[in-house]
Amino acid sequence: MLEVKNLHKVYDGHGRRVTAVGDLTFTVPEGQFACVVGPSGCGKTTLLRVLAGLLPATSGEVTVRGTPVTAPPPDLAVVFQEYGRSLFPWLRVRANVELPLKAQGMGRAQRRELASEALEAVGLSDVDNAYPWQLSGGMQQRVAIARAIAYQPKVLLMDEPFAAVDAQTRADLEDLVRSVWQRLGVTLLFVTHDIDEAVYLGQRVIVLSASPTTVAEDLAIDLPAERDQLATRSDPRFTELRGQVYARIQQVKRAPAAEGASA
Amino acid sequence: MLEVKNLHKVYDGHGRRVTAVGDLTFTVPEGQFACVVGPSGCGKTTLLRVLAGLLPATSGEVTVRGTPVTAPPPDLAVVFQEYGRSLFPWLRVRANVELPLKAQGMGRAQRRELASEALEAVGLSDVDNAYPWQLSGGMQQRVAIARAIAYQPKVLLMDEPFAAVDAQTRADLEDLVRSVWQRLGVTLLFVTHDIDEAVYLGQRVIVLSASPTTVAEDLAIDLPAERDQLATRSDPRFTELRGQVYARIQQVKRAPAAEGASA
Amino acid sequence: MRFLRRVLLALGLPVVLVAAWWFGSAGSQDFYWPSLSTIVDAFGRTWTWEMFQEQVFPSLWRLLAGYLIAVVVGVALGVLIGTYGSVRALLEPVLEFLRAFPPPVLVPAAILLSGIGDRTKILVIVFGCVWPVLLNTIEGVRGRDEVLSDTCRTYRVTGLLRLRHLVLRAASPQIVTGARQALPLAIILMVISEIMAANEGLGFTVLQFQRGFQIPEMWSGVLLLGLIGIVLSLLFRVAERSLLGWYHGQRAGQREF
Amino acid sequence: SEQPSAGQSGGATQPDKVNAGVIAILDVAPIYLGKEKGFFSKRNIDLTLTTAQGGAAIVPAVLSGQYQFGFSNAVSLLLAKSQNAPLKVVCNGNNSTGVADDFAGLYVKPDSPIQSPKDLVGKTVAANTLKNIVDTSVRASVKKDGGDPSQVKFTELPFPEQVGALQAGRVDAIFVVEPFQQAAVAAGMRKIASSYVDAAPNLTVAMYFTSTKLAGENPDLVARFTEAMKESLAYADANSAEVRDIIGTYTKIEEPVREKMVLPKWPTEINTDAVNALADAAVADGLLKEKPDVAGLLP
Amino acid sequence: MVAVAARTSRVTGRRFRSVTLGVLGLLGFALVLEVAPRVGIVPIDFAPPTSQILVTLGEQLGQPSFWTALLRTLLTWANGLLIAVVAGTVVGVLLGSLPVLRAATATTVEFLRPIPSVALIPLVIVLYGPTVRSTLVLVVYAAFWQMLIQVVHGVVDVDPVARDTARSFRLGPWGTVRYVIWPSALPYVMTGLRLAAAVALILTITGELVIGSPGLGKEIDNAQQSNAVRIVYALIVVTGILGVLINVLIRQVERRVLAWHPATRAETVEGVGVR
Ligand SMILES: Nc1ncnc2c1ncn2[C@@H]1O[C@H](COP(=O)(O)OP(=O)(O)OP(=O)(O)O)[C@@H](O)[C@H]1O
Ligand SMILES: Nc1ncnc2c1ncn2[C@@H]1O[C@H](COP(=O)(O)OP(=O)(O)OP(=O)(O)O)[C@@H](O)[C@H]1O
Ligand SMILES: [Mg+2]
Ligand SMILES: [Mg+2]
Repeated sequence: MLEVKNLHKVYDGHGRRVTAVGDLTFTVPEGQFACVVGPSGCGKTTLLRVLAGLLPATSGEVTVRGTPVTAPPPDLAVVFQEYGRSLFPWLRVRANVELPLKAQGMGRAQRRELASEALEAVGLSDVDNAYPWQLSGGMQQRVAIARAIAYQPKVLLMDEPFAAVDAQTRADLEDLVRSVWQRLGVTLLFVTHDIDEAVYLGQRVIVLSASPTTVAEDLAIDLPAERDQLATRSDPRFTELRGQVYARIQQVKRAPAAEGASA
Repeated sequence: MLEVKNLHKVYDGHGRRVTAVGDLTFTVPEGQFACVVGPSGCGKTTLLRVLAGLLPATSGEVTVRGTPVTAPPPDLAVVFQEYGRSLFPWLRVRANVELPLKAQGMGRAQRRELASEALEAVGLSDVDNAYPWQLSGGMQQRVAIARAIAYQPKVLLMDEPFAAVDAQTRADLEDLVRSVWQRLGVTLLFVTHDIDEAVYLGQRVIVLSASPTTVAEDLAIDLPAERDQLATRSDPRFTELRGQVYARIQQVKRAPAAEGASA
Repeated sequence: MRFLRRVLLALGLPVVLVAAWWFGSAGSQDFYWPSLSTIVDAFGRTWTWEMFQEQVFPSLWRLLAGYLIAVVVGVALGVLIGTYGSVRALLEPVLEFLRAFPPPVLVPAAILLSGIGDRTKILVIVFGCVWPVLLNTIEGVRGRDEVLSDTCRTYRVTGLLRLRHLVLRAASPQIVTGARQALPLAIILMVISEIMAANEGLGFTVLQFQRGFQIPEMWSGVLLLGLIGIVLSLLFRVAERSLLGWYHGQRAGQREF
Repeated sequence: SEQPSAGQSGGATQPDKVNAGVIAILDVAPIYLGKEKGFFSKRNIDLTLTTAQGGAAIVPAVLSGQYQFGFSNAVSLLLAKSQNAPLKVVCNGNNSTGVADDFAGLYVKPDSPIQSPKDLVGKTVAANTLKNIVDTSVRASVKKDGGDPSQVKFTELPFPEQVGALQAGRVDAIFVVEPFQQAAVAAGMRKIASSYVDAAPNLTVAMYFTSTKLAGENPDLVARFTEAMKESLAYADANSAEVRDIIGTYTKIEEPVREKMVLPKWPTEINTDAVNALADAAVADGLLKEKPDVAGLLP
Repeated sequence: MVAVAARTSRVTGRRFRSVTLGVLGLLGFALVLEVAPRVGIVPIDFAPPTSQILVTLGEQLGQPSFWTALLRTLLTWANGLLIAVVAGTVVGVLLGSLPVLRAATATTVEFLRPIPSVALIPLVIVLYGPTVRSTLVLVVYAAFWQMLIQVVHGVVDVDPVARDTARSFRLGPWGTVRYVIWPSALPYVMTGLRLAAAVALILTITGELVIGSPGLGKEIDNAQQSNAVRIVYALIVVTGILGVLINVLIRQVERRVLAWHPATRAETVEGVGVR
């Protein structure tokens, strides 16, 4: 379970003071798949970093599975927006995926199996021996996803994880993430810019306002649990929900809150 | 004008040999807006880097505006897929945008004006004094776009330039790029993963096959020159073209050419 | 072809310089600047196999021991200092204080502490060439990519695994720079460690030549030191290639013309 | 060449600028004293004294003409001569006192089993520089005492470290000169020989030299310098109180030590026999392959 | 306003803490050196305790000759360092950017680097006499290599994407060096500067000591020859203090020019958090 209560975050330094997150409160129950959308620079990444225990909140409370976050909580995985920089350039693809498992003390054979499975799932089983910088952007991003999946986390935070892959691969990965979520029962917070994707994937879409960020809309997605790229997307309810989210975002965009940046 | 003739590119090293581009031939006439789509890892970035004179082709010929490419051609700008790493962390946003202009020997006042305009256009006029690493992913990407626009190139190569921005911003940027293209008459090669975007933006969509890459489809987009996010996207012809591209991609994906990677 | 090119590149300038020296110094009557042919002559006479066994090898042994210890100590201390800001604040002034000590006063101090055996000489070498490794390691550790650190933290890659796969690897380009700086320093300090409290060794021999006004012999010793420098740097490069393969691949690879 | 030849006509013109390289030890007190007393200026020499750590700096400076004169110990000069370095001695430097109470000595720990120099066989002696006047002299002591000088081991240790090393048992004996001799005495070390005295009677320890080039080109200047030097030496030998004072001006030796120090002798003439004896000893000890041309070196 | 004040106080607070720690470190070190001779770990006659050294140092500070010596040493040091840093940087950037040049000079560089200055002393004296010039040559020779290697490695370290960006926007050789290569090599350069500064100081002292050119080194030599142990140590302490001060200075510069670098910004930006 993720609980965010009155989260407030200010960045301050180098002649710049930005209120990245104004006042954010929401709860993601255990095992829920929640999608977060919001304008560029509204504080989604900041939120994820606070949840992951990588960044202290300026004020407010953040709880992951019952414990207040002061350091990265156990069984939590993050797919970073900066996928390229989050891969270890000195480790080959397979070693990158296996490293967190190794840190858990998992045996060699099991590690190999999990890593192979995950790489297979993202369609990269043939590049396990390459270095990350020998891969295309989309491939790097998929390695980062494979690493998170192989880790089998209880909480998974994904920051625009499909931004660099083509439409077809994206669809495949969407289904992959949903199946992983269903299989492992992870609590999933998924940041995306693609409204269709948010509606297609999640049980719930949280729309954030522009900075100083608050929750502009919190929409339950009442589509059936079994989803299909063709069927679900042509479901009238899908179109309706999508329209709702879109309209809300337009609204947020048109009337932006006072800008938080100042020199 | 961009001419690519029998381009072939093999990466070789560190125990890996990959045919990134198999045999690519196409021509983009002066002033055309061409979009390139293709599966992840098919060699789009590689193609752009060869065109930009940053990477030697293994074989084949690449010509930009009449001269064979051996070094970065003049009046050519690139928006890199790794937008984050292509911004100089030691320069503030404005200085990042102004740097190429400064290198051209442009006067201070004119530089300031062009940079301000470009930053305004991408919606970042209030962060010109921040360092790139103080910005969100989407903001960084927009800085990179602003830099390319301010440069007023004759040829513009963009590698998934909107991957990190939200839907609304994306739409705005799409219109921005089209207006810049129309205003300056640049030759534009635009790599994207969003098929709608490709059809909406371009005069032509080049669909690449999976590796070893060839041109799978070369489709003229005969939509009216004046485009509008709502009207154009609801145009039946748009839907039709989109369907064509989509089908072609599906086809390419279903029957992938022999895999070029080997250990 | 490429191999040939590399060999030509590696030897071209030295050949030119040696030729210039040879002809430029031919027939020199200057006491301190003998002709190269005299020096080469002296080299053959001086650096016999026995000489190597008696004087050069013991020195080289100390040199390698001192160098390796310096690298290990420098990296270990550097990781510690680079990781914890307060340790750095605490130790940096003391280290800077020590770092400014010139060898002519350092060697006596070392003698005072640990006598006049091999141990002292190795100590002097360690003390002299630990600094580039240390400083570079500190900066390398401090300057690593935050996203990688964050990745390790979220995936709970901690302890030794983190040290091995994040801290050391991320700092390795700078560590290697430091180690490369330290290598010729080790040779220099080997000589300096033999200025005092010594009665054998390569440095000692060279200095004896100097004091005994055997100038061609002294020059031949300098020549030998330079050659040792070349050999060691070649060995170093082999080690670097395997250690930093990823780095050079990432930096250059096939990205450039 | 056209060196200013002022000296001959009695000093009406510009004095000759002369640089001399010396070591900041008590041995060179006469030249400082002579400069102060005006022995040089009255011979139309404008003397500048510069100290350096040792021969490594002074000899090349003299050979290249940066210094006109230098100060060096006798064995170093013999070594240089044997390598055909173009040097020429111009004047005596300093000598041992010739009696047991010399300005240098061989010391052991008070409780050391070593009673006399011959007990040093198989032992280690610290010398400030190896293969030089110290080991030659110490070997002379051992030989004189009936031991085998080739069985004595030497290790190089700067003077300041020697007493400490001896106390810590890192060496078996040390050979120190003043003022370190006073430190050894103060630390209770036991003197077992005065090796300079053992090497040769009234051993010439060090001398002043110039380059053969200058000696050939400007014999007049050399002659005037030598004269002034001789006057200085004689004066110093006769006025030890003034010597102790002048030492305080160019060294940092503390007053009480300065008062207690044993001073060397400063005869005006070089003890040629002693230099020859040193040369023979150096050959015998293997420092030199063959005896250098001593006569060619000395004036 | 309040926020700015709070930030300033936070920054000064952190600065204050690190200065306090640094002083504590030095005091601890001084304490060890005070106690060690007193309890007999090292012989007190040859390693005087800190208090005695400081007393002697105080006496030295009262002497004008000390100050002239210090000034001369600093002058030689500054000149030598300046030459070495400029030369090392220029050559380093050249070698770093042109792999062919690097390959062609590698052997020569590796041959020259390990030649110790002690071996060079007579040769330098023959050329320049026992003067400050000779010392300067030694200083430059030693400090140059430190700078060179750091700069070369720093230039190689430039991010390939940044380099490509510079190339595609045709920043030109000068622009690339000025705006891309130089800033990204700066962390290496600053380390090089710190290394070179200390080496230059060491060689200045050594050169003065051995050659006899005026300065602190010569005073040390003189004190050594006179068995004035406390003066020797007092002067060494001065050397050490110079080292500390030089480093403080360079760190100050570094904080300014490397404000953007992860290593520096981590200390100043609250954002990076729980490090
Ligand atoms: N390290 C930092 N230092 C200072 N300001 C920062 C930092 N990181 C982010 N910010 C600022 O905080 C705000 C929110 O940034 P954040 O990265 O959370 O946005 P985001 O919602 O992830 O945007 P995007 O969709 O573009 O990635 C932005 O205004 C950004 O400039
Ligand atoms: N520096 C490199 N060294 C080795 N192989 C590389 C390198 N860069 C790319 N490749 C390989 O070349 C192929 C094409 O890569 P490229 O980056 O051009 O793909 P792309 O079409 O841009 O993909 P994406 O849409 O995922 O960015 C991939 O298989 C990749 O692994
Ligand atoms: Mg973000
Ligand atoms: Mg790409």
